[in-house]
Amino acid sequence: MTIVRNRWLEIVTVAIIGVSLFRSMTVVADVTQGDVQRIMYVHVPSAWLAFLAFMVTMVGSAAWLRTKDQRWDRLAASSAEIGVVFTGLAIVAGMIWAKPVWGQFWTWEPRLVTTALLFFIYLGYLALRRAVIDPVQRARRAAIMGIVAAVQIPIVYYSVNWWRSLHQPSSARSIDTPLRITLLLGVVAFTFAYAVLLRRRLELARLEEELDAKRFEQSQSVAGADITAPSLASHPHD
Amino acid sequence: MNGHEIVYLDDVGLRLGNTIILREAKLSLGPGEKVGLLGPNGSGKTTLLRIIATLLQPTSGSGAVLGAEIGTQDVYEIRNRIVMVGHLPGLWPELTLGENTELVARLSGRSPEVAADALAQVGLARASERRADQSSKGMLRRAELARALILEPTLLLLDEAHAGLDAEAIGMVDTIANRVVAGGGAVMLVSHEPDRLNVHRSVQLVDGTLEMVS
Amino acid sequence: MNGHEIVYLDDVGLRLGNTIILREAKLSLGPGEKVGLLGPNGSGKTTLLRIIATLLQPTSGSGAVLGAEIGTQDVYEIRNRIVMVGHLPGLWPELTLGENTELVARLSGRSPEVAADALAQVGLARASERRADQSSKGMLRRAELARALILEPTLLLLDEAHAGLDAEAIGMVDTIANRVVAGGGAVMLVSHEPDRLNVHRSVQLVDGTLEMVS
Amino acid sequence: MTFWRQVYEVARKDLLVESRTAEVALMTAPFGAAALILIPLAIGTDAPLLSQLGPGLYWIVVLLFGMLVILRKSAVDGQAQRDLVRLLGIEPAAAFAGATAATSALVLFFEVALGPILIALYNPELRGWPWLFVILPLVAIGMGLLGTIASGVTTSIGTRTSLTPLLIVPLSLPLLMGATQALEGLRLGRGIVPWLILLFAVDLALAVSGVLAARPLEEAVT
Amino acid sequence: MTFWRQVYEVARKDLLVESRTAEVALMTAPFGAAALILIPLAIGTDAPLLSQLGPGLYWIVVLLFGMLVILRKSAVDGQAQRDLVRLLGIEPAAAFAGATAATSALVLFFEVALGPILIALYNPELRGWPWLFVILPLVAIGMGLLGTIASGVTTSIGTRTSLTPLLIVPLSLPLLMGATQALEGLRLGRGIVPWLILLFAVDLALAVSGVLAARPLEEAVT
Ligand code: HEM
Ligand SMILES: Nc1ncnc2c1ncn2[C@@H]1O[C@H](COP(=O)(O)OP(=O)(O)OP(=O)(O)O)[C@@H](O)[C@H]1O
Ligand SMILES: Nc1ncnc2c1ncn2[C@@H]1O[C@H](COP(=O)(O)OP(=O)(O)OP(=O)(O)O)[C@@H](O)[C@H]1O
Ligand SMILES: [Mg+2]
Ligand SMILES: [Mg+2]
Repeated sequence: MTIVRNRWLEIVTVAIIGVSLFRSMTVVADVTQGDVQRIMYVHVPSAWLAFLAFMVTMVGSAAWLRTKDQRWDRLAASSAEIGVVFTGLAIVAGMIWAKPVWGQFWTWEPRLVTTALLFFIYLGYLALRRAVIDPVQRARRAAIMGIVAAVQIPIVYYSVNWWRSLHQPSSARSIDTPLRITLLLGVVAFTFAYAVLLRRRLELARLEEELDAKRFEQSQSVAGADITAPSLASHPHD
Repeated sequence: MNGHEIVYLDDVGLRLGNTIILREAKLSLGPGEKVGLLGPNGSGKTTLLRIIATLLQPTSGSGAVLGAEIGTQDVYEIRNRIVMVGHLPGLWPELTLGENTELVARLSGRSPEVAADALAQVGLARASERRADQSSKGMLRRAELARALILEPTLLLLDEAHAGLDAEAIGMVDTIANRVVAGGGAVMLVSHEPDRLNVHRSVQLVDGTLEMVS
Repeated sequence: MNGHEIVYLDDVGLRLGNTIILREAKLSLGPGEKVGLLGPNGSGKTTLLRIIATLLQPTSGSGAVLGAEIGTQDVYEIRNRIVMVGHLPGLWPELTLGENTELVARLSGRSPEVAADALAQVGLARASERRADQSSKGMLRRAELARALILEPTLLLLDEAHAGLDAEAIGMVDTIANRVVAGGGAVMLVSHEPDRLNVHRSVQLVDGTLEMVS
Repeated sequence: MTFWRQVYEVARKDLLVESRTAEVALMTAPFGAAALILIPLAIGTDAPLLSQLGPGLYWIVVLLFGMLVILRKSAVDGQAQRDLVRLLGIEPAAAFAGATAATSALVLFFEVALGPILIALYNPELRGWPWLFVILPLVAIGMGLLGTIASGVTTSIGTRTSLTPLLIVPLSLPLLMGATQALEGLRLGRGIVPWLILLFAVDLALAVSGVLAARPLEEAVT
Repeated sequence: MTFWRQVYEVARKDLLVESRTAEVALMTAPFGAAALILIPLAIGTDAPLLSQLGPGLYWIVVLLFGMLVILRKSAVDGQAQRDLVRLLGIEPAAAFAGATAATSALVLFFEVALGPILIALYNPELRGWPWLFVILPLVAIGMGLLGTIASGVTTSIGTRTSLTPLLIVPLSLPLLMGATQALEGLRLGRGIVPWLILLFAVDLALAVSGVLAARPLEEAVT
């Protein structure tokens, strides 16, 4: 049922991704870089998505602390997972792009450094989640970390920026209009993809919880009932 | 709830992960009451004690301890009127028994002399220079009881009240509990030996709910 | 020493740092014997048990356990015939109770089925998936007794033998001890409640020496 | 008992336990020193290069090995001790502030102890060194705050020894930037005020987060 | 039970506990990676310099943060667990070998996990890389041996988190020399056999000491 109701979003997403993909492949190649530049249509939207996802994580964290509603925790966690994946994708795409363009996989550009750290910050967030078993405790600790991390991100960002004030201006504004439209289309497509993924992930988390609840109802027993009388004591002098 | 109870739990439930530990536990503990908490292994006695001490929040139900609704910020105001002695010793292993009790006095804003006095009362005056990690189980247990003497709580919670105490020390449990009761407080004692509990009444944890014991 | 004793201590003394814990402790434990070890808090019962288990070397005196002179390399040969259950649980907190008992079986070269069987006998079959750090004190204690069932020791040492066990489980202590005794082994039980010990005789630690209890 | 009295007593307790083990003085500081000695062996012992890299390596060692100060035994209470402190009615914010004060003091000690070793081994330029009296405490406080928050979040997790560093290191970047760039600024005789502001801003943001998170956190850690 | 069966069961136990917490994979390895990212920020990001320093820094990170692998939770048994293992009749040398095997495997994992990050970030020369299949295990085994010995010495000491590193770091010097010089030799196309022999000799010496010290050590740790 839910799947049918959800389908419209997926159809739209697939369509937009298709169009975006087609445009990315067919739009005129960049004058200076040639076809390599097409990586941008994956790279930039991924990076954008990562930020979006982590923002949602922060919102979810704050909302959980206010309401203590586990749904917010699921939102924060799911979004962080997607965010980490897309941060990784942005980094990998960026690195593949960097090799031909800059001659090496990595430079110490502020944006790159921030992205890499972002990756680890949220990897830590997910590791923390995994380390706590009780869902409420997990939600609470993760929420605090989700907020502290988000508050720190601007500081991390600016500190790196100041450090290398020679950063190149983003050329996004100076690129040709057709390319820019394609890029915009990519961003829209990825945002839709995010929505779909998030929805799926949330659905999964909810189903997991439901399954848990069902399993829990079926085998519902109180902790103490699992401890039975020793079979040993019943016949003491065997 | 009539507003005078020291502990009042209404249908308190607790679920940790996938396990139900408590469900619909009801309890009411008035001033001057001394109650035993019984129940088989793993039935949730220790857990219930921590809920009553406001250290663990139940997942369902409501209740109040010393007038503060559990799960609210009010509990911060009344915590210093509760003493709980649990399974594991609440002492810093690197510090001596004397320093440990002094710490309790200091952190609660009392003078260090009170601590030395309490240590003497539990029979550890001459062992006060001994580090906690070089003390025996029973010595640690005694040092913990000293905490109750220093803090003079309104609510005293003792898990496995007599555990590890020798014949001489075991009388202290009653003495300390009676003091609290005499001062209008309440005491809850967990034990596996109901005969050794000198209590007014006992409740028993069965299947996550509390039952009266006749 | 007549060569048949399971435990034999002659004037054993122990000094840790500046403290004398034991001095001239004499003990002899023969096959089929079940002996209680009494003594006030801090008298050295736990320490003596670890010496008997060959885990701690005395600073003076001599003795033998299961034929191996203490302080020599011979003890490595007989250690696997000793089971000791101490104050703290010998379990890995991250592993389940089932995995913990299985580990005991594996590390001692026995088959894992023995472990499952032993766990069932102590009443933990249905809790075998529970992690040790999510188990109650009594559950841990039961899981430790399962060790004695798996290993079938010749020398069984139980510190605070009845601690934390509920009314149902407490009978196990006697059953297990009797099994060891019936197999020609020896058992030593520490307790603060002599009445609950079903032993042939008891010794008491007083001022670092062992005295008979009438 | 007043809030500040509670802060004082908590810090005093932490430092008392620490004084008993002397972990930072006897072990962590020598370990940091050993690291400073080992690094030249791994990356080559070219004198001008070392003099150039010195301050940077110093801060790396302070930050990464300062982790051991945060993870030190005396900062870790078991559940029984935590229950005790909570039932003594210590306000969580006071407990946070007290723990931060103790950790910061120890990190500062660590920084100061490593200083002479850096100077002896790497021979860095020391222009504008009086500024260190501002920079070192700012970094120490930042580490103390970050460490106490991260320790709080990982309390009672078995793997906290590994998890805490992972949480702290990426977030400690502004501290690293502020510290290294301030020293670099001093060396080149440039202004360092923006970097001091950065350090101060980090400390402030962390202090506010920590105090606000104190109650929810103490409820999370059962 | 045979000696090797004991070794296997002890190693299996260590890795089982580790798998439950996944400490090395989820925490220590990311921490090491984060450190590799931070270091250039402190010491400067000059690409040729980094490419030159890269291998040295890699070994420093492996050695110093490999410490966290050694200090990991799953390697630390309390007194009750130690008593249990001793009374199961596990030969101390077998316990030593098992613990070493588990730790070495995890250090190797750590080395391998950090490799790609080093290559990506520092762009080092990779001449003669197949030799890494020899060098990495030799270093991992050395670390495992050293760590298990040092852990043994510091067992049941409250401050082992700080003490163990202090003991290990100076002793790991030959490993560091062997590893960095072997890589340097590869880079310059020179012979690396002497360095491999060094690594092997260190491992052998540590293994022999460890096995010989196993019984006295276990008696010392009460
Ligand atoms: C939050 C993270 C990031 C964002 C928002 C971002 C954004 C962008 C944008 C908008 C462009 C295209 C504009 C331009 O040509 O300058 C770009 C280009 C590029 N990015 Fe990123 N990026 C991020 C992270 C990374 C990372 C981690 C790498 C890894 C190496 C990377 C490598 C590249 C490369 C190689 C280019 C092409 C530069 C050129 O044309 O010279 N980026 N990035
Ligand atoms: N974190 C947890 N997650 C799931 N279950 C838990 C957790 N902690 C404890 N339990 C379970 O809660 C139950 C109650 O434990 P508790 O320690 O309160 O029992 P108890 O009545 O004090 O038992 P004992 O007499 O053995 O001390 C046990 O069955 C235990 O397995
Ligand atoms: N490492 C140590 N250094 C010095 N003294 C120690 C050390 N460990 C224990 N002690 C002392 O040894 C004495 C005996 O301790 P032990 O734990 O054996 O007593 P016990 O008889 O088991 O007491 P309880 O009944 O309280 O369990 C105690 O007084 C204790 O303080
Ligand atoms: Mg209990
Ligand atoms: Mg004892």
